[in-house]
Amino acid sequence: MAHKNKVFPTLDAAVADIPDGASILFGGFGGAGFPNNLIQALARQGAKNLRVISNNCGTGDGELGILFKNRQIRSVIAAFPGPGAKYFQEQFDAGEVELELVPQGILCERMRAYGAGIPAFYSPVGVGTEIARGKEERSFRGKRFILEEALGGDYAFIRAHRADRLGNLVYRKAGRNFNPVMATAAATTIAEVEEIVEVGALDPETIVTPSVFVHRIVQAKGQRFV
Amino acid sequence: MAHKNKVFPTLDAAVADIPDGASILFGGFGGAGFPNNLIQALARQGAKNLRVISNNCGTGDGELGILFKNRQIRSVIAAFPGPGAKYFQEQFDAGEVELELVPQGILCERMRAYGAGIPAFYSPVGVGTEIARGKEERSFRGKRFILEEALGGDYAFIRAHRADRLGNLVYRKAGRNFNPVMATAAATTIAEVEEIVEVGALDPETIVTPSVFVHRIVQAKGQRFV
Amino acid sequence: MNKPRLTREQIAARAALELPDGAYVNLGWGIPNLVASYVPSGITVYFHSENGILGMGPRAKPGEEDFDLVDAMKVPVTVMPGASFFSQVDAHVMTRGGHLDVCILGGLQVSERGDLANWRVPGAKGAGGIGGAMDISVGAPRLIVAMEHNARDGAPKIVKRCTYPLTAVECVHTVITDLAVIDVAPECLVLREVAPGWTPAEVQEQTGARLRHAPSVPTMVLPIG
Amino acid sequence: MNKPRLTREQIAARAALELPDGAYVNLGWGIPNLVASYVPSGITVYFHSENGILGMGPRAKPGEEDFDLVDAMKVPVTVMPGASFFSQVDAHVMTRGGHLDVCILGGLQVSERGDLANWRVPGAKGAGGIGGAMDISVGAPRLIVAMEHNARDGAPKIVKRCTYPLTAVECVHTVITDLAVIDVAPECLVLREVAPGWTPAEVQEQTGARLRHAPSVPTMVLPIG
Repeated sequence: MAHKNKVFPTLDAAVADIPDGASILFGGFGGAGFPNNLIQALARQGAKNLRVISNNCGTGDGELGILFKNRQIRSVIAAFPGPGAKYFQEQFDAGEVELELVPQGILCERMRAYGAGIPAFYSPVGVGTEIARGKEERSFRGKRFILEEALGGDYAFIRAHRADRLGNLVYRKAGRNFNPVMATAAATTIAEVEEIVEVGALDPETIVTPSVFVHRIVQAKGQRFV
Repeated sequence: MAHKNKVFPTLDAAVADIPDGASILFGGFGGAGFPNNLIQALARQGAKNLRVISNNCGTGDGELGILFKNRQIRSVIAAFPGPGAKYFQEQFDAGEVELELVPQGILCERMRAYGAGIPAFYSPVGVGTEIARGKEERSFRGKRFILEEALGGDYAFIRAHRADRLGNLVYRKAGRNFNPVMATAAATTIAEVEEIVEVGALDPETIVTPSVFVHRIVQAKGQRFV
Repeated sequence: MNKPRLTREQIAARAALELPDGAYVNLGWGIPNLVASYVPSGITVYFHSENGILGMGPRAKPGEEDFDLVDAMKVPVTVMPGASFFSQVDAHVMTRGGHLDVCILGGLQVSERGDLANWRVPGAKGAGGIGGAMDISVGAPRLIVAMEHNARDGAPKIVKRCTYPLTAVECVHTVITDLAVIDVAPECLVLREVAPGWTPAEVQEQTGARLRHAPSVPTMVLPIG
Repeated sequence: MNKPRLTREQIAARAALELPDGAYVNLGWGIPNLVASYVPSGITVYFHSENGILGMGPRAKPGEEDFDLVDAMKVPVTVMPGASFFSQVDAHVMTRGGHLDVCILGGLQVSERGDLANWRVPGAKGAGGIGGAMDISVGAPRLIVAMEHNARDGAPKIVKRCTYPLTAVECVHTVITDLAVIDVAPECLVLREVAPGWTPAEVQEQTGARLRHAPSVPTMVLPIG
């Protein structure tokens, strides 16, 4: 989507307009590729009643932890909340936050479908398990599948290694994880990056997320909150 | 999939076992990224009654043209057979070859679904057109969609720029096109490449098709049949 | 009606004025393909090609062609700084997923509710071919059809209902022809501009569906003569 | 039954013998994760991690960790020559699409028809978590479960029907435990090997489902003591 001047001067400016009740996708897996600086900015900004899509639910105060600690999150869709998700687990046990558990690959696939204009697809994953509850089941060629619907959000918070000023992104090693697909599945994708380079500095062959998927870029060098 | 010694010594050896009646996906678009050398080898090999999936149906004797000329193809699934597909058009007009026309993005998506273990998905493309004939229609959130099924094959013939000896592939510019998705959608993927390099010579960040999707590699330098 | 009409280049030039600064744009075959040459100065747009290019530049100069770098019409092109290459799958994530801003396609017929027919003339010989037009039409947040107002035999191409095989239903937002700029509104077609020398009534006469318009309809301002 | 059983390392070492040369392999949490250390010499396998790595090598040495290069358990690892990085989406195209050769997961229960339960103990506190196990189980052309034969309270983990929440149905091909190697055949479980010192009857006694076997069942050959 067309956005002139995608580069934002500060983290706080990049998240300033996020309203209460927004749905937000958060990249990151296993400590790598988390948009930790954007998360901290959102904690400062204070938006509440957030609906969150993320592989996990924080590690102590780190990653999503601070947003749970601040009680900014109302519901979460996740594959693996995680034993380190202290604040989430407390609020979950107290019935204060809703959780939808989704198999990790289906979490990916539902977001990809959203980004690709596909409303729903049949999945072999979770057939015969509690994941299938309430879902339509159907057979193709003698095998059982369940219907899964696309999943997107108002915003995606992602972390990349480098961006050019148009929003083309490259990632670093396993920091890629959920970030590229989330970039395609939100109305507004906000990328924090280690470094912003001039247009033309990235090799067109090696760009992982083309600029069309990125709407805001903000530089956030080397901070790690794990 | 595990295949030791993926590197084949000749084009002819790489296609030697393809039986009559095989279904084959062929990469390439707009003259770029066609596995022309493998196609020529298949013409020499002579397998017949082939079921073919390809964006187009050849340009004169080039690309798939030679296989139509030799009457090796029984049916084809394509997005744009093309005005230059002389032999195909003759045989189509004479009722000698079957055609299923598929919108280009849905051709991509059906192959991606196959490679991703998804048997079917709902698509907004072709709703209300002749593409929708015979297909289930269904609404999601007030919009109309049709059901599209996954599409794969026994073999994929693809063209890449460079391979390492494990089968990791990189492409060149718009030569990428259908090749990466086809690599995921066939039981046996055969890649012809400009150059084979040692394992470790390709940057892990820039590999487009990981080695797991590639089963045979054959070097075919700089031949172009357009 | 033998009054002069816009040339194909003029249609393209008028269509180019619809592009917002910073837009990601796909151009179809025919007149739309000419639009790239008329992007207003001061405006930057990024051209998408469904074979896996974003940031496509002008055609390659003779002698400088790279046949691995072609557009969807097989023409050797160039890329601009900031371009990227990707697969055909990802190219259509962009089209179908609604990530591009504006797509401009050619047309055989457009109906009053915005249906588009642009891939096949009924009864034509041969297999026909769909290409990427259906994916592009369905996904485009803003779809402009740039075409002649009438077929060679004079038949209107803007019609109540398409009689040609459809590309997509209710997808067209604006039609730009050699006679007019017409917007597809929820309940009707709205005549936004007429070609120089043409009146709304004359344009209506060439059109197979009812056009609504304000009491006064501006004349197109064309960047090229 | 207080006879000695295999150690977790021995289970892993036995499981490693199931890997064909050149295989693409995903290893789950727990005992499966130990398998990487026991790949027989002369055999090359390529380890997949669902966070987007193919060709994962050993854990990083202390002081050489790169926290952008971690496995699915968050442990800093290395990569082998020929490795590639990709997205979590593509990582699961590999799992669910059936492109890996062998996956080895831990288990809480395996049923006689090959159902696997491995993600949640009923009544356990907290939200639980599925992770990638469901996608991996469904897609694996060959799924091996490596686990202890009995739970801590002695209850058999190989059962007629799983009572724990399922990960996937009819997905397990082979179970390797501290007592036995058992294949899931179309109509029954087949006892392929027993641990040193154990008889088929003794293994049956520890098992919650009927095991069939040939008149003589070989004893596991273990590469490590």
